[in-house]
Amino acid sequence: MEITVTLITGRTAEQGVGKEIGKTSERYQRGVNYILLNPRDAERIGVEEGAAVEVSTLHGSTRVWCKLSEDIEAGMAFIPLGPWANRLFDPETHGTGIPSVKGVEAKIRRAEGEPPTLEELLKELKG
Amino acid sequence: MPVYRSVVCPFCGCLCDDLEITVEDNRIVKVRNGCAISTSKFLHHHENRVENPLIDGKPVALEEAVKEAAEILKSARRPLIYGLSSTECGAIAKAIELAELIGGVVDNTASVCHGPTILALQTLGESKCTLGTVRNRADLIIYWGCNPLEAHIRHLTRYSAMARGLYTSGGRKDRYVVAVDVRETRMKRVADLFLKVNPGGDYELLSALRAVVRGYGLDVDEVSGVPRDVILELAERMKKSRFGAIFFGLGLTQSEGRHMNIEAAIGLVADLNHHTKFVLIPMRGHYNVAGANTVTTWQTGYPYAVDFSRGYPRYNPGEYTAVDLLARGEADAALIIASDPAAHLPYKAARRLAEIPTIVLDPKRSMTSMISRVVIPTAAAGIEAEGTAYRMDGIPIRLKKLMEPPEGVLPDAEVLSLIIEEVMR
Amino acid sequence: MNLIIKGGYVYDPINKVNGEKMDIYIKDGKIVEELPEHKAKVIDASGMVVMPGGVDLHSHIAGSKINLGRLLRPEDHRKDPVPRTRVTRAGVGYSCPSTYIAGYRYAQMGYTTVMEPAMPPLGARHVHEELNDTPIVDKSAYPLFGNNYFVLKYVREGDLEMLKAFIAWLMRATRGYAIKIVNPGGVESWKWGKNVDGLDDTVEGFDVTPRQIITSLARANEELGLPHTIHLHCNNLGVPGNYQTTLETMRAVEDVKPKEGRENTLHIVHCQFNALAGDSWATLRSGAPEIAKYVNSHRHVTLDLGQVIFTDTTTMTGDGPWQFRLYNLTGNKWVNSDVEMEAGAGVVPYTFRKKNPVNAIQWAIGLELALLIYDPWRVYMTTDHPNGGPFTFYPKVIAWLMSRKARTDTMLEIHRAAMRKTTLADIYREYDFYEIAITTRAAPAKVLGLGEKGHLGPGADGDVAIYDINPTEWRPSMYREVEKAFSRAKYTIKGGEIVVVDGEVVSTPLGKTYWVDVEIPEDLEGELMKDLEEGFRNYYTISLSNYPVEDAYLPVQRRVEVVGWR
Amino acid sequence: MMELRLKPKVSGLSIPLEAEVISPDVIAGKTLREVEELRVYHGNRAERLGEYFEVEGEVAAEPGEQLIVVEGDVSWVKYIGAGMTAGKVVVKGDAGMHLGSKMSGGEIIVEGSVGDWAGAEMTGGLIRIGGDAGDLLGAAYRGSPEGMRGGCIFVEGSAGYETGTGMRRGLIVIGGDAAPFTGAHMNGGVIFILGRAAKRLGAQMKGNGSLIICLGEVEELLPTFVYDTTYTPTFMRIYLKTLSEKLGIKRAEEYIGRPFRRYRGDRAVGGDGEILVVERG
Amino acid sequence: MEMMRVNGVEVEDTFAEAFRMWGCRVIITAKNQKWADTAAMEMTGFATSVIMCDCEAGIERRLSEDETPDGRPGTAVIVFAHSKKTLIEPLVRRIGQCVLTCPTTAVYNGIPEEEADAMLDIGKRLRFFGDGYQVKMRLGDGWLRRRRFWRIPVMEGEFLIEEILGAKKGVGGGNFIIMGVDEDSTLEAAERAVEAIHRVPGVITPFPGGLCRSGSKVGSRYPFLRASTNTPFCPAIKHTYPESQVPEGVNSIIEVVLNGLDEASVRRAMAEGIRAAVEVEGVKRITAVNFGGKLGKYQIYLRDCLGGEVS
Repeated sequence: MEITVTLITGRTAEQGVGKEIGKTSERYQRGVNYILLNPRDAERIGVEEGAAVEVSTLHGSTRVWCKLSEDIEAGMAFIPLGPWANRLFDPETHGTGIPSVKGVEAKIRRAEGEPPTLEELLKELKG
Repeated sequence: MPVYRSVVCPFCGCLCDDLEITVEDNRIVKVRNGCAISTSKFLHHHENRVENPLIDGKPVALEEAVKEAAEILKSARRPLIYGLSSTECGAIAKAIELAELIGGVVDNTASVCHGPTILALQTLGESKCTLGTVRNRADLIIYWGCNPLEAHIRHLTRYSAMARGLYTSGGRKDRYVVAVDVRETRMKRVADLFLKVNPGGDYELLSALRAVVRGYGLDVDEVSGVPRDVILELAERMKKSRFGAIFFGLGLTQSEGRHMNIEAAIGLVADLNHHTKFVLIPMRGHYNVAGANTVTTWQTGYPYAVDFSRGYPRYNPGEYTAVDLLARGEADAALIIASDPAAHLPYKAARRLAEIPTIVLDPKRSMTSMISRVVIPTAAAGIEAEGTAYRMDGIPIRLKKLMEPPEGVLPDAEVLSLIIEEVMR
Repeated sequence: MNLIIKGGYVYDPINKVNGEKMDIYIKDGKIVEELPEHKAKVIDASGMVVMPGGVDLHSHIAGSKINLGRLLRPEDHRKDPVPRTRVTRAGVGYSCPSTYIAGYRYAQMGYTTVMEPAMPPLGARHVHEELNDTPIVDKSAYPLFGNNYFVLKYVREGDLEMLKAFIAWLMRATRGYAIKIVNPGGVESWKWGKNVDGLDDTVEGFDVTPRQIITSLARANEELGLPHTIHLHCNNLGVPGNYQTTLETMRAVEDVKPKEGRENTLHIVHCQFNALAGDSWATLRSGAPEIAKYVNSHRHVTLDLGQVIFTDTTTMTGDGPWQFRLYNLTGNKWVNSDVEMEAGAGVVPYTFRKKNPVNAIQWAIGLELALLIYDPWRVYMTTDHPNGGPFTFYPKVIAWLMSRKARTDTMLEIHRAAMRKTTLADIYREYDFYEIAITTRAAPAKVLGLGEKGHLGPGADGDVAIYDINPTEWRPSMYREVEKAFSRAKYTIKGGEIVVVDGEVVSTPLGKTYWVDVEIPEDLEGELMKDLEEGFRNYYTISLSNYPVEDAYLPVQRRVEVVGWR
Repeated sequence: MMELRLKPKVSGLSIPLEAEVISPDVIAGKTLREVEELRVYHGNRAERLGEYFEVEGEVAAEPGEQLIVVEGDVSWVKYIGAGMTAGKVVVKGDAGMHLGSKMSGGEIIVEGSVGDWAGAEMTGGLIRIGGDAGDLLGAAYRGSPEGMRGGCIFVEGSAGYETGTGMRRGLIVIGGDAAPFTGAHMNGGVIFILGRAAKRLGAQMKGNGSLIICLGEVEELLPTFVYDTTYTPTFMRIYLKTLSEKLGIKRAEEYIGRPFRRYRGDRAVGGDGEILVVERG
Repeated sequence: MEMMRVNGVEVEDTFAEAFRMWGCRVIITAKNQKWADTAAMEMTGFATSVIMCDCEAGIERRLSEDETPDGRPGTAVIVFAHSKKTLIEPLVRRIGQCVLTCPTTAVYNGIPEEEADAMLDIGKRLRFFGDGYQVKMRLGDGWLRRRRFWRIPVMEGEFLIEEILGAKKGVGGGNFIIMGVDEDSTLEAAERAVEAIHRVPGVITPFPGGLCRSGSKVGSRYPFLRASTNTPFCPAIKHTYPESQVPEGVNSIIEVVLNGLDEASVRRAMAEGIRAAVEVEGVKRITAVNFGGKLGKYQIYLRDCLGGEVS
């Protein structure tokens, strides 16, 4: 089962706190490697709080942990800015220098494995 | 045990300057008045540090790292210097000088946050004020596409919704507060009116408000999910306020429409000035991203995305901006200062940083430092080094030096000076 | 390095030298009586004009306002890119030049001292940072007082002593040089979207009038004995009929007693914008003759021109309500920026067009002021850069002042309103080199109280401009030659160092920043600090202790000590 | 016309070449040797045109007589024909950014697609693009209130964001689809869209005869555009005939006599520009 | 008076005295020919002679769909007046009242800029009928020949008019006189002449059906009348009028008057007209009106028109 949502990114205070401890800190990683879903959406794809989900857009995909909250309405999802989220976005800036990172259409489903660790992301980035 | 008062917080664009920091044995042990992020920044500033200059991950002497960096930059045809929003102005000035010297491109992180704000300003201008003017006068405050509770934590109490001032001695109760966002954030609890706008629908909503403020009717039932009556009422409230302020954030700049969203907001505010006093203030993220734009502007005429390849400054976001240069595979070397693009830029751009020789100046380890050819640790500005930073509203404030940096670690500006010397040699 | 400038025609009005052929000696950066030739580099200036380095007392070159102008106008920069050279930095020019380019271009015209005339105190660091990136020239900045909360408070309370103390404190806190007043009361009212319409209107939220603000500040200024008078941008700028406000303003300070040793108590800035007669844009005419008549018979007023140049430029002033008006008149882009408790600013791009009757009249008014006021010691050439036009057009203004033919030739190209609604066509006066030296260096230096500037007598700073034009052969019909010569100095010498040769910058020393330091009596200071602490805590957004500008921002400074209380 | 041929020696440079010298104004009157020596910029290095192109053919005395044929894909070359006043440039492939920017006369034909800012701030002349155009086609450079002030751009394919931003005069014809914000800030000038028009069409357009004509589908109009009527304006016949006869867009004639829905706006700026949308079915 | 003979008809060797006039060609198109003609006829009504009209106007010819700018049927009208200045007002009034008001019409310039001696701001003045809602339409700025139009909202739809219309220094008052034995033959000859004249581009015949039966002469015995019928040519008084010029055997005379955008067209049109007229049985003589060369700038000799051809 797969759902399509509108994906929003942004900063959170927790991400800020973690970032200031350090990018390699666990608190930072925990602060950015999740997606916020409405419980009803989670139900539709059969995932619970803490499950791993696969998020994909036209431009790429990533795996993150799932967090549930009524703060986010069904049909939308929030993912904090960071190295997990950045794989989802189109680098095309349309003459502005800024890629579109808010309001992107994304598909979400239960993931096979766990989300990658920061080390794994790094390894992949280095190629 | 030295206690520093009126310390400036080098985290976000608020640049709160009332912190009290206690330093013991060259270690910060106590932070008063800081928000959660600020406290984390001060208390953990010594963690996850880059301990040594590195080349390909191996520790080297500073001179060697500087030499390697200069060599990389000198031989590059399209070097990119990027970051600069979390360091002090002296470093920014040096980065520009270096870019000019090597015929490179200098860009700062504004290009992926409030770059659109600047593009819009360059088309229409802006009506703004310093935060104190909002504190003292605003009886209507609108937060649009921004969430100070997460990103500018003390903004509400120090400068805006809750702050008491000259004509607002009642603080929060003297004001009407509106929040506009695509999802119900915690700001809903702060605001008198919360408008949920459809994602990507801000431009339409702002345009509609603008038309209504101009006295036109609205012949649709709703705009971007907001009912017509609500729009008419908000427009009326804006016109009737004595001093109105709109704060906006990345919810406008990074979503569909980008700079055009900001143009719509600027236009709305300009029109409102025919009825009352109204201002618009961007919520700048990094503590000195405003400084990066300010310094770059006075030195080159342009705020970001400045290309020196022809010997004189040229400006064109979308062409000389970091994301574009990297994603198109143009940049053939990069110098990243106080920023972590590998973690935040779209993957394709981040990937390019790993492919080319990249140099990083940062106090702390980051995704970028871990994929870079050369890493040079620097002193943390505002903690281990002083300098100027510009608040989100353009007010310059002096960052304090509270303690010595680790042995042999220099401030960004000094490392850049060394690289400049080496390049000129 | 020691220098001897040999054989030039020297114009040094302060020392009453009028075109005499003589040698100038510079040792360790200062002018000296004489020097042995073998110990100095000799510059052959024969057949050329030698003057003290130019002094501009009003040019927006640094700080948040001009930087907003720069930020606003990439299209302006694209017209004038400036590449890097071996000794100079790259940048952009035209109406909002980048800091480095501003410094170079002033030096290229033989100017060595430039004053930034509008510093919002809260943005003082910004001004100084930019001034530090403005090479070659010496400089200073005037903090804005006319709409400052504390000023309004003390004026309302009639407490001149506290006002003086506050002035002294703010000068030191901002490292400022003179009291700048912009649309007194109007900018404060603009924070509610309003303005004041004259000297006796009440300032919104304060029970004071512009008249009270101006006279109190003038009185305080003279009692403190600051080197410059108050530097006033009058109310009603840009409003047809405003010459009456200007005259009233001049009259308002008639009975202010000047500081010992000078006669003047008021400097009116860019007077052209405040010398409009008529009651609408349609009936606009020049009010310059009335203003000149008054100035000619009253010693207490000085003014500068704010000469209009026909070009695309960027207007910027601390006068927010005026800029809003201009925005509505033009439909061009508009920046407004209010500074809490203190000031405000606005920026609007503007093109002065030859065929626009209003612009043509404005152009003529500036020149009328310069030509109808007999005493060149009291009227100074400026364009209010970049408001009337970029400072790089100064040589053009010099040509207009020196040549009636230059004026007539321009008048024939522009809207005939310049001839019909002003007296310019009837004016035959032409400045000579001596008068040019007065209006562009000697007089501004004098009114600023800069004893070491504007002349070539022993003890003066070694700031010299040498222009390749022979004054004995020059005739007013050759105005293009004079324009050319003043555009690119043959040599500019700054503090004894050759910085420009043949119009090209060869060296870029960092000039010094002047600021005024007045010691405040202890008890008064204590009382003031109490007030300030309360005001800052309740109304400002930065701590009082983080407010004063640190020494780090003045790498080369010149403190001008003033004894304010005897 | 005298034909000068430029054959690319390299392909797909990652760092683009800046070659505003590929213009009849620069090339006319020079010898082949001198043409080879013309300065181009590769990153921060100034180099010879001859290093990147084989130069052959004939050089004309006057720009108006000069034809330059670029034989191959040069999507890595910026500023081709920028500022040209006369003559003709043909690119037999793709071209890079700023093609024909600020040109005032002559003709550029690109058989392939072009990068961003093609025809930016042009004042005259004709640009034909066989493929797609990037963003900001015929637009104003940042900060400038004036985009295209004359001339004609015809893109057979689609055009990107902010096409015709700040347009004052001239004609842009998009054979394919138009991206969002096409015709933003228009204050004069005409844009034809034959394919699908994305949203935010004509955002903040003022009056002065600004006109956007949609012959294809329209995604969504801004709420600040007001529908007036559906009618068959006579003037449309003239435009459609012009498209057919002068630009060879024969299918334009199919729309002669068809009714159009007329919208005026953008009310957000008090504008009275027009969007005319062909009535479907 | 010398005589020539054309097709056996006497042609006096005299000249038509014509004047410098400014002419402006207006192309009116409409949904169909009917409405183009209707507008054209309205517009050219009461425009026979500047003696008492504000201009002289006539329909030049019909235009087919492929001849008009908008591909609709059209009618070309030419309006003449004494000067550039006096031409503007009649054009504005007539287009404003007769074309703008007429359903489906549009107005285009009929004399391209390079052929015109002046361009008149007609559309530019008529645009005010749009009361601020008129729209400027620019075509071809910077790449084709620049043309500008105004689109004026009207109740029926939209009126389109070109901003400027070309005017030329033309010739007014070209004429010839047909003298026949009776009314029938004279009228028929005149009709045929007019038909022939209309085959020549750039020429109109401003009088009813192209014909002026009254003729005219300068002045009259009444001080309030500037002109009167051409009494010397009135057969009804041929023996009682002292200086009658009506030849024997002639009982009906009609003058054909034509204006043209240039002298050559007038000349050619006169020749075509005369040739057509002399084909008709009963035509006795052809002559032309002149004032001894005192009034007009142009003296168009019939001999020259006919190429000196005498048979």
